[in-house]
Amino acid sequence: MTIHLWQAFLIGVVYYLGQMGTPWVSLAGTHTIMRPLVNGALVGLILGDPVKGTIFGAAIQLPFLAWIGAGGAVPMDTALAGTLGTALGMASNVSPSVAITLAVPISLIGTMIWVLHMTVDITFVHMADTAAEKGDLKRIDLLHVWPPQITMFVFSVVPAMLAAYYGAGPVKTVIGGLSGTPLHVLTVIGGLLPALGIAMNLQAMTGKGTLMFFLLGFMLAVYSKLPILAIAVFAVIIAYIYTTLYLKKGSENA
Amino acid sequence: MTIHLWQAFLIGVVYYLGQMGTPWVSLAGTHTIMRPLVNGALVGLILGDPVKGTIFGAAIQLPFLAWIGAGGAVPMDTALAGTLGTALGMASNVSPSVAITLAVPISLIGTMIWVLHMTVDITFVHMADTAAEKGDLKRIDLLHVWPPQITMFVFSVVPAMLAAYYGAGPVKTVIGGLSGTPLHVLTVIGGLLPALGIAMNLQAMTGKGTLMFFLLGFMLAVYSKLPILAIAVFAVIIAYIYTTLYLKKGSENA
Amino acid sequence: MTIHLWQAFLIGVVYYLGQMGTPWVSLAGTHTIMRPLVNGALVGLILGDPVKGTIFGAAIQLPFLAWIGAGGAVPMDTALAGTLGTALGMASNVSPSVAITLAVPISLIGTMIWVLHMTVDITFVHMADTAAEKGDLKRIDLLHVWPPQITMFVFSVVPAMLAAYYGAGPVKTVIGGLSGTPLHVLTVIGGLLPALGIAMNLQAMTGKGTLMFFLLGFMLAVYSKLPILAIAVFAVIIAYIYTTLYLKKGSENA
Amino acid sequence: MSDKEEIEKEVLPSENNPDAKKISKKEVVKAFWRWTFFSHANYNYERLQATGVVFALSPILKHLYGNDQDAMKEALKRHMQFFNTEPHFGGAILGMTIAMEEEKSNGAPITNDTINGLKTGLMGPLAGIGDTLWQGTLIPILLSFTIGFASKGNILMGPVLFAVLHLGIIWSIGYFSWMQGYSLGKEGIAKVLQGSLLPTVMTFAQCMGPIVIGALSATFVKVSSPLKIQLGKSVLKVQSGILDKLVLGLLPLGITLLAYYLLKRKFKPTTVVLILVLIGVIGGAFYII
Amino acid sequence: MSDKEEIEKEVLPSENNPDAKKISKKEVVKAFWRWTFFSHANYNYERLQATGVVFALSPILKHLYGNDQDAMKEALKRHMQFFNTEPHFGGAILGMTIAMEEEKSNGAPITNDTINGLKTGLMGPLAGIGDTLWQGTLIPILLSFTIGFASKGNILMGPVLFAVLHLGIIWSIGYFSWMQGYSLGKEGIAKVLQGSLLPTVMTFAQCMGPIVIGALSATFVKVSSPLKIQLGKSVLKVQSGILDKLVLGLLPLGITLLAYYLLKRKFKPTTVVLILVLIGVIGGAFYII
Amino acid sequence: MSDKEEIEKEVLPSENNPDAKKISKKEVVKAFWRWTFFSHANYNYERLQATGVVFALSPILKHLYGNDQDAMKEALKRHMQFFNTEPHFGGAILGMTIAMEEEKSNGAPITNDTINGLKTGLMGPLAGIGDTLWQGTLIPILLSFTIGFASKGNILMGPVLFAVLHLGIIWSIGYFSWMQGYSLGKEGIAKVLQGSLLPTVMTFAQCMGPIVIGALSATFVKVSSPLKIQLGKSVLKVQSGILDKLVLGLLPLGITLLAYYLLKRKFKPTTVVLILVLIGVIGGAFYII
Ligand SMILES: OC[C@H]1O[C@H](O)[C@@H](O)[C@@H](O)[C@@H]1O
Ligand SMILES: OC[C@H]1O[C@H](O)[C@@H](O)[C@@H](O)[C@@H]1O
Ligand SMILES: OC[C@H]1O[C@H](O)[C@@H](O)[C@@H](O)[C@@H]1O
Repeated sequence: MTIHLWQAFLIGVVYYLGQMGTPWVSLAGTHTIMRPLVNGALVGLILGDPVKGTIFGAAIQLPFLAWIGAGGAVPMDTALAGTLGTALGMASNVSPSVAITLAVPISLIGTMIWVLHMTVDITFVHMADTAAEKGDLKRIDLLHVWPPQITMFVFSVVPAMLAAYYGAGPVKTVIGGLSGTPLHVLTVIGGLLPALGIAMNLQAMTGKGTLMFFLLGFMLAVYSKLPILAIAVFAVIIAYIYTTLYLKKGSENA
Repeated sequence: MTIHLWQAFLIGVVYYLGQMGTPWVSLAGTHTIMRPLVNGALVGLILGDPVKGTIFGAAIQLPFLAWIGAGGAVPMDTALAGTLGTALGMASNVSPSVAITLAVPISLIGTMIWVLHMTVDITFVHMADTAAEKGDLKRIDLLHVWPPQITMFVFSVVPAMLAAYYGAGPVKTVIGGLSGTPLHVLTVIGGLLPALGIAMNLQAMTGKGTLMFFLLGFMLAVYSKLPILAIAVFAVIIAYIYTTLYLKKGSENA
Repeated sequence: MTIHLWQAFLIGVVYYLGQMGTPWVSLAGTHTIMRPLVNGALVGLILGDPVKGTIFGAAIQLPFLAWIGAGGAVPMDTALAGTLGTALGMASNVSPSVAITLAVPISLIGTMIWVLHMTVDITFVHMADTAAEKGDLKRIDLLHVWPPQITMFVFSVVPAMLAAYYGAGPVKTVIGGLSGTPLHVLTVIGGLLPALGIAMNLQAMTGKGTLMFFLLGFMLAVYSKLPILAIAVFAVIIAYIYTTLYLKKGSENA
Repeated sequence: MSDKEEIEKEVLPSENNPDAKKISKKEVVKAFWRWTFFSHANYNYERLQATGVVFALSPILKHLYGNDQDAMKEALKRHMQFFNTEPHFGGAILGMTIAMEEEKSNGAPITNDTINGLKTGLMGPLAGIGDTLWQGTLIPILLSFTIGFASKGNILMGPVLFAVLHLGIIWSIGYFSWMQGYSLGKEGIAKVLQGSLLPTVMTFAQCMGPIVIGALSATFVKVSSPLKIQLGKSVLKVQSGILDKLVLGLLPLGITLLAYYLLKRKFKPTTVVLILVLIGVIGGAFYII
Repeated sequence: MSDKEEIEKEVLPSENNPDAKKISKKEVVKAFWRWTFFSHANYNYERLQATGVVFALSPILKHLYGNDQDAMKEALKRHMQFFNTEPHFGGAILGMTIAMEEEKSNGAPITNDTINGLKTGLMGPLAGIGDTLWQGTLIPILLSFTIGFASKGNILMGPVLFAVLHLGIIWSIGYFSWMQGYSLGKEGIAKVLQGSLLPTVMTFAQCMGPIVIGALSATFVKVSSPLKIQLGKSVLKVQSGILDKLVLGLLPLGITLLAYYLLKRKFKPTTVVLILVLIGVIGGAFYII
Repeated sequence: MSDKEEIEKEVLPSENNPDAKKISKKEVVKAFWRWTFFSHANYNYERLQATGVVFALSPILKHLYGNDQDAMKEALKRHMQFFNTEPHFGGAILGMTIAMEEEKSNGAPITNDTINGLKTGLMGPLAGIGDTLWQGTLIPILLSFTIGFASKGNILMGPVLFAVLHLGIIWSIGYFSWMQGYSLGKEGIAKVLQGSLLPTVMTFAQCMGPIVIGALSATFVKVSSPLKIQLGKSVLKVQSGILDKLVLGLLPLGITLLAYYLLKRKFKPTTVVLILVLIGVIGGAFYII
């Protein structure tokens, strides 16, 4: 099966819509399309076999089940993994499990696109600052949407479209060249980047004892191996008791 | 072996004495006689073979080892299970393990007697209210003991005596009719009723944060799987620290 | 191989240097020499084969890996175990694992020397009290070092030297006489003595809630089975929260 | 008489006043046994142990208010309120109550509210603590210790030993707790009135009580779901595959909180029983739970 | 007019003042949807969702400060600050912000600092709590529920059901949170100004937030060491033999604290990315991590 | 001279007073080494490290009180009190003590009680913390790291490396702690006197100390019961079948609390040793423990 240019372009658009931040489908929407489970089906639709796409998507979703993007950190690019993984897998007619081996390295390479756009967007904030000085609300509204989205569109559609169009061959060559140490390094980086996301969120916490409470949550999770919801319940209890005691007026009777 | 009427009556009396609230043996006494381990032996004595009764009682005790009746909730009627289980088991000369299969459904049916008397007794409280209005202490003393105990005696002795006298046949018929979904429903109800007991006790706690501390105890028990005594020790520690901090006068130096 | 008198004397000196409190090598130094890993090598050196001594020392170290001497409590005398165990083992040419069976009972007997010197030293404190009354700093300096160290030297060198010189035979006789109940009793005592050390340290804690916090640490360790460093991290978190709340000024707004 | 003396006299009237009514130890013990045997004689869903309290305190109340009909009426109303606790550990509350009634009848400034506060503040926590230690711990240990003998037909080391140990231990605890409560009440009444002792005891109990009752309820309320969902060819068990992964014990917790919520919303306990039964019938019949 | 009345009027100007500017529910909802769709349109390493906030509040700000250029400039600067939260749960913050802006524009004594304090005090904790419940809990559950169908090629019960449930649930939460924030802000603004509500909410969130974020990071940051040390003939694995025995998760914890420390020391996030990449390249190439 | 100046001068006399006695860094270091080597030279059951403290501070005391015999006597009595801590981490206490003695000798309003409070308030907690980190963590790690080499006869990577690492690490910690204590004492003395620093440090240490010592004791005290009870044909093991089901570690905990209780009741440590030995002999001979 060959992928036509217009199909490749549409696959690129799906990838763009799965980029966290795309306004077209809302943040929750990008979090939907970003999942291989969903974008696999969409790619399948584009290639004329949505059922097959769904099956590929479900398979590629597996290694990313616990994926979290917090604090603007994207450990792996699941949208690229899902779209390209499905497209190339279906095109070269391999089994879904082979597609997974392709998708994981792709997801690691994809994080570069994210880092790039997060950096470029800084420019538009500075432009918005100037507008704010002048009280020009309308201009901020424009700056917030158009320049970053055009950038993002280009950053996303071009590489995804090219890869889908030229197909599994070149992609495999790239991935093959990476195998061994380079891939290990990429994996390591993918594991490290979320630290920035956590740190961004932590740093935004101005309360007393933030680090201690963070440490408490970390240690509880690591040693108790409880599901995260159970820890959240404990956190509610601890926070309740802490708040009661912290805001308690000194007792008259003690 | 046949059970004579006077024996059946005495078995009914044993059941009555194992009803939580019987004043003759004190609350702790009913909690003693209520256990199949004990009432099995008494029934054995009545039927002329206390050793055999003890063996039946010990067997029937097994599924009720962790039985707790808190806040006036009785998840299963262990007194009826023990007395009837032993009596019918011995009469029909089956093995103790067969008696268990009889005893468990009996215990579920028995809870109805408990719920009934807890409801009827409300009447006597209202009568006591009227006496209180008049400052008539003596009358309250009488009302507290005689009407509820006579009621209870009738509610307990009659069904237990009849079942013991007419024997395993009819009882089995009843239980047989229950097997399948009805028994499942009874089991489910037996598992739900204790929620009222807990809720009664909880609701009687007027302190701050009751629900949070309750949740803490529940979560600790459920996730740590510690023995309850260990959790009680942790509860002492937590309560100590909480009390210290809660009643602490504001420090001068902080 | 026979052990010469001068060798036996030197072995006694190594034992003396491994006594907690010897000033020659500092407290940390005695904690170094006290370990069979180290004193085994030194005894080997004295006997002309440091490599063999090291191997014996490493073997004898094994049962004492988790040895702790806190609050002046010495559960087992590892210095005597290591020096005599290595010396007798090398002299009678047995395998290191046989030496271990010798070393453990020796370590239990050795604790008596420790208890003895801790008791005798009390005399010198009382003498120092008299000097303090007179403001005689110099005399305290002298009393602090010479009398206790001479005592300790005698208490340590004499028995170790004799045992090393007369060799495995008599030592084995003594140990043989102890086997069975006496050895069990010695083991039990070795397990009990650390309670004094803990109690000494606990008793020196004057803060509020000492016992509760102690109990908390104990229960956490016993039930969570976490490594002690993890518990220390939790202790830091708890202490931080407790301190914050304890020293908090009553809130104005609560 | 100086101001200070007057205040002291007011605080503990029975100590300085030769005419004060004095409850003898014998009376306190008598009340204890009345409570031990009759606490649950008229147990009911509306006010639980209320008449049990009046019955137990009856000789005390007669002594103190026997010839003051108004005070008696007030006292009866005071103790006809909802009351429920674990009777052996919770006996301490009634011991303290006796001490407070004694002082009150001699004119100490103890209000209805103080006594009610004491009773309602401690009954719940002591129910939780008492049930945990007694029904949740002591009895299972005694049972598992004696049941081995009994299953071999040994009457003496089986049922008899169980009965003796159980009654011996729990009555001792009850007696100790009751008398301790009384003397704490007597000695501590000045402190109690000044407010330094009671808040400590209450805060402690009101923290510890709910925790242990939470732990108890984890084994006491039993609901789980046998539901299975067919997913293609594989099967998803609702209990182990969903509920347990969210929070363990979600169903028992939910049911307990529902019952609690209903009681708080002033539903009668009998209505709550009915609702629980209904849930059981419907949920059970459809094998949802 | 008495003093007291004056104070009350000052506290909640919009309620007693017929000339006050009133934000309609429609405007609040409009702002909600602008936020829901555009929060991340210009997401960046310097100020993250800052322009997203301005964009979302844009109709509100126009209404309130449209004809007061100075107030508008001030408001824009106020909201061009660093802001980052989980947008659905954290929407409550912006709901409250709208209420505060409304009162401020009508003359209530709400300073820049109060609004900033609210935003920076809650954004972190709600990011932690929101991410935990949404990305860490809801999505994995939905995925594992639908993926079974999808792997059998079932489009409807697979991707479609996932999308519908995900959007349905999370938009509902977002809407509820936003509106709740607004009405809390309106009703509670008197309390907020008197200071009794906000400290409670903040203290709670600032305790709970870091705890859940700590738990999240335990699975989110992934570093371990493949290093092995040859000891004579046996082999010591650095990760399982040393690091795990000290404290589990030492490396992820260390890396996270490093990133945190760098940000605190005013390193730019882009620099921190570079540093993390460098650590990854060096550590990875030598198989230290 | 204004009042305020006078107070300040009083608070930190050595800083503003050209005639003040100054302890040099060299003297502080000298005291450190005297402590490091001689802390336990006369270790005993009555006052443990008391004469060790005097011996270590000896040069300091001579400098400060050398020509004031009365002050010297007082200082000696002050430091002949019971003292026990983990010497390396606990060195911080003596570093602080030196700073306080220095200020006191120059007339600062530091009483005997302040210095004693500091010493007794911190010695226990730092013993617990220090022992945990040093004996409970550092040494076992170093041992398990080097013992592998040693068992192959490798002297250098075995005993030698252990000795070097152990002394290097622990002396460094000791030195750092001591000097840090001293400068904290110097810089913080004003704060200490005003009372804001010391309570924080003390409260923290007095909470953390007992926790870690509790954890330590769980592995440090070893008692269990080999008793077995014949139940019909089956056997009940007292340790695993009863004690462990009640509370894990009941016996070690009980023995430790017994020793603690005896010390609190002013029993001499030597008597406690005897009692423990007796318990061991009786319990061991009858195989109860
Ligand atoms: O962590 C809070 C928030 O940070 C960024 O805005 C994104 O990663 C969101 O997905 C996340 O919820
Ligand atoms: O829960 C407290 C108390 O409630 C009721 O009175 C009974 O169920 C008792 O057995 C129980 O101890
Ligand atoms: O426990 C504190 C301290 O007590 C004694 O001084 C010795 O046992 C030391 O090894 C220990 O560090």
